[in-house]
Amino acid sequence: MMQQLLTAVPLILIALSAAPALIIFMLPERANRTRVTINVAAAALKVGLMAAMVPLILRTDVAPELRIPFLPGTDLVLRIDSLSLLFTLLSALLWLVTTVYAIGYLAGRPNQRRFFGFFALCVTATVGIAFAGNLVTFLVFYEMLSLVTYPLVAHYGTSGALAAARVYLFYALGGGLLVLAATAWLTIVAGPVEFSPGGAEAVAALARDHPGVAIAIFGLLVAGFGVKAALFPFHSWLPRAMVAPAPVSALLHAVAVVKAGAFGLIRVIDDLYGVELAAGLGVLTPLLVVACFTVLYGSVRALLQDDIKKRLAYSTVSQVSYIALGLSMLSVVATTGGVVHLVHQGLSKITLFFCAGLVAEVWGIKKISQLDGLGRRMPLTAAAFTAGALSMIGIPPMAGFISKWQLGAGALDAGQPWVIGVLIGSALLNAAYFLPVVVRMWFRPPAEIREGPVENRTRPVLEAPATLLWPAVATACFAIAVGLFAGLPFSPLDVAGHIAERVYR
Amino acid sequence: MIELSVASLTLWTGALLTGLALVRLLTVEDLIARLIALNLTGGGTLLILVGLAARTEPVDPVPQALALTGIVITVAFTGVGLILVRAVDDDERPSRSADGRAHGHDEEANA
Amino acid sequence: MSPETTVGPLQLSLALALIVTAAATLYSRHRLTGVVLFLVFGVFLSIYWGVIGAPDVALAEAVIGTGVTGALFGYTATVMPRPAHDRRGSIARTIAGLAGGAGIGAGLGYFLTRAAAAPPGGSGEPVGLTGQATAAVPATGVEHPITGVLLNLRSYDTLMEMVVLLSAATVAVAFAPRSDAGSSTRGGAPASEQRGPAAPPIVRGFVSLVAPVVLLFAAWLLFAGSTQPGGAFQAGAALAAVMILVQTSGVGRLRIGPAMICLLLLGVLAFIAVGLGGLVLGDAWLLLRGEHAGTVTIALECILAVTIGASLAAVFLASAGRRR
Amino acid sequence: MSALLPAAVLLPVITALACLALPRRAQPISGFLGGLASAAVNAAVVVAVTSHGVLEHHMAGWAPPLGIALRADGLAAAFVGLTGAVGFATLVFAASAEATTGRRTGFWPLAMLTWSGLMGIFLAADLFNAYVALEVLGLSAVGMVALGGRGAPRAALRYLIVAVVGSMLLLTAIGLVYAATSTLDMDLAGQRLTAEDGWLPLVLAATGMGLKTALVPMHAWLPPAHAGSPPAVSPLMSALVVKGSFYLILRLWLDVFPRNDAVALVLGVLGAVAVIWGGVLALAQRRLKRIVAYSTISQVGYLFLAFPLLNLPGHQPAMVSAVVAMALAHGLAKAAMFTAAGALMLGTGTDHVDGLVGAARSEGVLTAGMILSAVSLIGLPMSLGFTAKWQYLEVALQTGAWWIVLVLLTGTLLAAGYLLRPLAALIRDSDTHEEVGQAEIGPRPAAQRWVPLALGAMAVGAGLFTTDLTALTSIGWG
Amino acid sequence: MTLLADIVTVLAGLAGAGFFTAGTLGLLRFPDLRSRLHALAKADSLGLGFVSLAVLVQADSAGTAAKVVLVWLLALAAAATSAYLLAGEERP
Repeated sequence: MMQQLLTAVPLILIALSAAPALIIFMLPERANRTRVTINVAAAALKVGLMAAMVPLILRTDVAPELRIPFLPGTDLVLRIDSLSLLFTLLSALLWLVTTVYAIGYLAGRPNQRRFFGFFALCVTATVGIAFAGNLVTFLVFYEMLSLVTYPLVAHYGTSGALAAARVYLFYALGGGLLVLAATAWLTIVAGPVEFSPGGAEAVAALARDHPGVAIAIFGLLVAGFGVKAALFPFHSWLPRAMVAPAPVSALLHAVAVVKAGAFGLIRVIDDLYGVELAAGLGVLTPLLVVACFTVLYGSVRALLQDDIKKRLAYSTVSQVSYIALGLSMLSVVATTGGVVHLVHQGLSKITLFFCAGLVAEVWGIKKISQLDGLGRRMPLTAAAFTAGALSMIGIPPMAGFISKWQLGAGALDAGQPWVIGVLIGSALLNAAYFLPVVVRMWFRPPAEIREGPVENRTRPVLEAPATLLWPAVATACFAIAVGLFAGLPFSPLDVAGHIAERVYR
Repeated sequence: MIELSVASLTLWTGALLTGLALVRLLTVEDLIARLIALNLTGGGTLLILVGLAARTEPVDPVPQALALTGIVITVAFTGVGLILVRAVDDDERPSRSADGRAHGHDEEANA
Repeated sequence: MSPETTVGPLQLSLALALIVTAAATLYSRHRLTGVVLFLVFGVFLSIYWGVIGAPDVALAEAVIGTGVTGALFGYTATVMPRPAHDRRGSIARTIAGLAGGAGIGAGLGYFLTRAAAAPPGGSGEPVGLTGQATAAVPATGVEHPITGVLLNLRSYDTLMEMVVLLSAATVAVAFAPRSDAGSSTRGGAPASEQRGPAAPPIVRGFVSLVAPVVLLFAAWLLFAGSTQPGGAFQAGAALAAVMILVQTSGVGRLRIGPAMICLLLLGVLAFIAVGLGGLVLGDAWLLLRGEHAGTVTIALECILAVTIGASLAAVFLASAGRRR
Repeated sequence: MSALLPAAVLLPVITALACLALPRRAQPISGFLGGLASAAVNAAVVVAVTSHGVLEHHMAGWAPPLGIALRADGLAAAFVGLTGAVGFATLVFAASAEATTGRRTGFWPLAMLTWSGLMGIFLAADLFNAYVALEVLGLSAVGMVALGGRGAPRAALRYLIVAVVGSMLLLTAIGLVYAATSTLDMDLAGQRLTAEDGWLPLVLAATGMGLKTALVPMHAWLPPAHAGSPPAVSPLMSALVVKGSFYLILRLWLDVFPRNDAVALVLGVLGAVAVIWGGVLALAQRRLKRIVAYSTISQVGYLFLAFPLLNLPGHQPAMVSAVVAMALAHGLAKAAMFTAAGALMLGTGTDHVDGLVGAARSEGVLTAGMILSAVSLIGLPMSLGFTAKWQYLEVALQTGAWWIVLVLLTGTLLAAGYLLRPLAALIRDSDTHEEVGQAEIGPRPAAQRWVPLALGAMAVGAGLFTTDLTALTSIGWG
Repeated sequence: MTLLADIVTVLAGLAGAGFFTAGTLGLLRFPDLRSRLHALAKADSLGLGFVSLAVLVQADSAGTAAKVVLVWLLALAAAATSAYLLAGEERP
């Protein structure tokens, strides 16, 4: 009975996020109240269920699995292992928070049914990606994610939004095609391959027999996932997609879409090839170089942006490459750093996007130059923004510091000291584009505001409505807590360590 | 006369007929002439069909039955073709024609 | 007319005549000359079929391929106003067309004769199904092999062929001139189609003389079909000829009304009923053996003839009926 | 059990007779009931084939080579199933409103005759009988196309001429095969036909069927015919009628003609050109129905792309199941797309893309149907289109046919291009009023909303049943 | 008996051919429609009469003979009616 229950768990979790989508699509546009309750209830239930699963998965090392016959020879496999658990927990938590934020943000706006419907579908895709047991299932949900996020990016329906959404879709579909080609090739050459910690032996056999093919497939896969992970040549869709509403930018471009690409890289490097094999093939160093370049390039471009959301977008481009950086170094500590940065960056970046949304919503401020004296006007928002910014820079005891510390230690352990230089350089650059904002907020006299709602301008202190403010503050607290209590069991760092060890066994 | 079996004569006539009619079919633009060319191609093809199989002493009944069916099918297609020619003629002639313009809205929608 | 194996002067001259009239029809200057030359071509083709020893096909070509098709073309060409510009193609284009056509025909002919000359597939049994077919015909209750093949050995082909005719008839019903749009009259049409000028007495006399004879001829064709060339299709076409004669001469006036539609349905319905009977009595669709097979076939042929006649007449009415 | 096969062909004919006899008001009811019965018989055939294997029925009790046999193996059963599903769905759509069936009577009997012609082809085991069934299909399809609006009779006439020329090429090929093998039964002819006799009939039959399936050089007749015909006819044309002639050349290729690599390569290359050229032309179109019509030309290219791979020893069963999956995926998705386009056209009075801006707001279900069908047409995961392309990729990669892999990928991107532009217009609702005016859609009857969604959902959902489809297709296979 | 029949057939055949050629010559040479109709209707019907006589003699059974005569009569009726109609068309 236990075993039967376990195989049903992945399906229940996916159904839990897909069901609200279907129900929401059925409900008429004006049924706001029911829509809100469904959303929040489903999200809360999911977080609860995931939290209950954590001890079970980590300690007893059982991996519930579900197989559905799909293609001749390869099945759809849904399996929960520690890595997918970490990613699903993160996305479930942030889905809850962002839903609350979106309800406040979109109150009174048209097309909410379509928004929340596709929003729930997008989370379903993310959960599907997390649970994918082999490349085919991963690809199915990866492409579904691209399709489902298109209407979200194009939500406002203006020609600008449509153009950005079209660019995003073609990048995503192009990436999907690369992954499709690689998966087909791999399936033919090495047979149906499943993810298993430390790399699949069929892939190892392939690498031994004809390394050229293995490298080519690795290149295709990394390129395919790199598109969504916004690695250097494929990153330009991310800043353009900032035209979407704030909750979309927050969840998607800080957590779901970008992290799907990063998660894909983790699966390929850790669970398909295995780090030692990839290092042996010599494919890790080029990835490392690209990652480092993206880190620096992203930070430099962020420095030049005056628009808040654009700056945050380029910061995401550089931060996600930290994960790629961590993965492509042959050391347990580096891999742990990479995996844990997935969570830390998610928490900090979503706080920043929330604050950007708040500021734009209440005061109509879109430019950094208009942020003078925000500390006085919106103390709590400013505080949350500051926490997020410090975490991004990597100031102790914030979450960012923990992962950067791990990456640094990993670089030493992996015998590539020059990576530390890159880390320090990027930390300085982060400081260069975040600290002036913080300083401007707290120590500058409030600038007078031209655009935005008239009646707000004169009010000295005006905080955002509760549904918008508290999610931002909550994620800020999570970022701090994760940093402070990193040493505890079941903290993201501990789980990441657990994952990394199994990869190197 | 030159020794040439009936079958190959039929074959050659059929082939030449089909060739001539097919080329003219593709070049002429008057609809009725096109349908005539279609009929000639049909006749040529049936000649080929029976010519190919007519080498037994009493001509093989099966290809004859096939040819008969072919003729009936050709007349069915020609009939429908002519009905369509009339319909095209009614559509494209600007002067009013007897059958009224029903479904105005459906009309220009399909233009 | 047992066919000589070698080509005599008659066959050769007929073949030549066929090619020449075909070229003339295709490249004729005016639409009506094209139709008339098409009729001439039909006559030559019918004679040619007869001469090479396929009497059934000759009869079918004469009655259907030339008779009914000729009538359809003739009336449609005359009723439709002449197009603004007639086909003034230049001589050079005609020559080029002819040369091109002859070239393609020669190529096709070369390959076909090469394929036909090759000995049939290694099985070495006599070419074609003549032997087996003639052996099986007695069991079909009909002596004439062609009718045996058409209505028993390959009766399913004939059934599908009737469905093709049914399809043509359905298009005819759909495009029938509004005034007699069969059962689905949608709102009164303007002045119902009058009969045109009253038929001159000589025409009425001619029709009243010829129509019964053709009807008799159709009946004879039908019953002769079981022993010698003839059969349902030729009889049906003769019936259609009578109907067309009556319609165009103005003696009577046919409408694609409920009566006509009922006739259209009858043939296919009867064929399917026979098929079902074959399944119920024997164990296969369209099974028709045993002593009364002949009578059932004849009965079926009668109904088929009526339906074929009605279908061809319906197509004629839809394409050649007066519009104004 | 095998008596089911002739019933599957003749039941639609009986329904057509009933519809012809009834006035136009009563035709939808009888047509719907007939369609239901025919779909049930189709389903019975598929079930019978899965449980009993190959079914064969000797008509009039005569065994081949003298008599005619009807045969249903796995390949035929797959297409029979497709006809049942798409045919019935389209009839439901047609029953929703009289405007969907064109301005003249005659849609219902002609639709049922088309259904019968299709079944005649799929179940034919005799060459000449397949030709006659092809004629039934051709003539009733021409009739249906002609029911459309102003330009329809001219497009129908052009289609008629194409259909007749194609059939005559096939008839000549049948004559040649009969001359060489003294039999008209497909299996017997296949056993006896030798390579040097077989190439000419193959070339003729391939040209004829290529013409009727609108393979690229001979595709000009398709868009006016499919786009100009009434809303209920276009799905039948693009989803089913085109498949009839393709199935015939596939059947002849597999059962009758000996292996011929040159012709296979030519068909493959033409298919590749069709995929690209069809896609490019579709990109240039402004009217929704024309985009979908050109998409048919591109998707037919995929079907012919399979021929070079069909020939390779050892890969035939896999490739056959790939082609069948692609044909079924295109059938379902294209029917969904055309019914949706038809419904939108009837609602807004025009099918120009700019006239449909923001239709998604009031017609959400319809748009969902179009999105699902677009997913399958582009070949995005989970859909049957994806699994079909996956099987193509697998065989192509195993045999090192790199150009086919390239064509498949570019085709996917092209399909994404020309399908997403109209969809974007639908989704885009310019609440900020800087855009083109909003499209007001007249209220659509329920059937016109739910049929496209059902078909689209089937096109995507069927992806999960690919292994069952492969099992079905391989019944009766070496 | 057959010798006599053969002679009759040859003679009647030649006569028929002669009349047909006369009719065709008339068609080519005569200036207007009516005179051409005149030539054609009369000469060809007579020619056909001779040809059917030639065939009649060879007929093996009464049935075939009756059919040949029937053919001739029908051809006559058709020629007369069509000539009348054509003439009628061109009223002066």
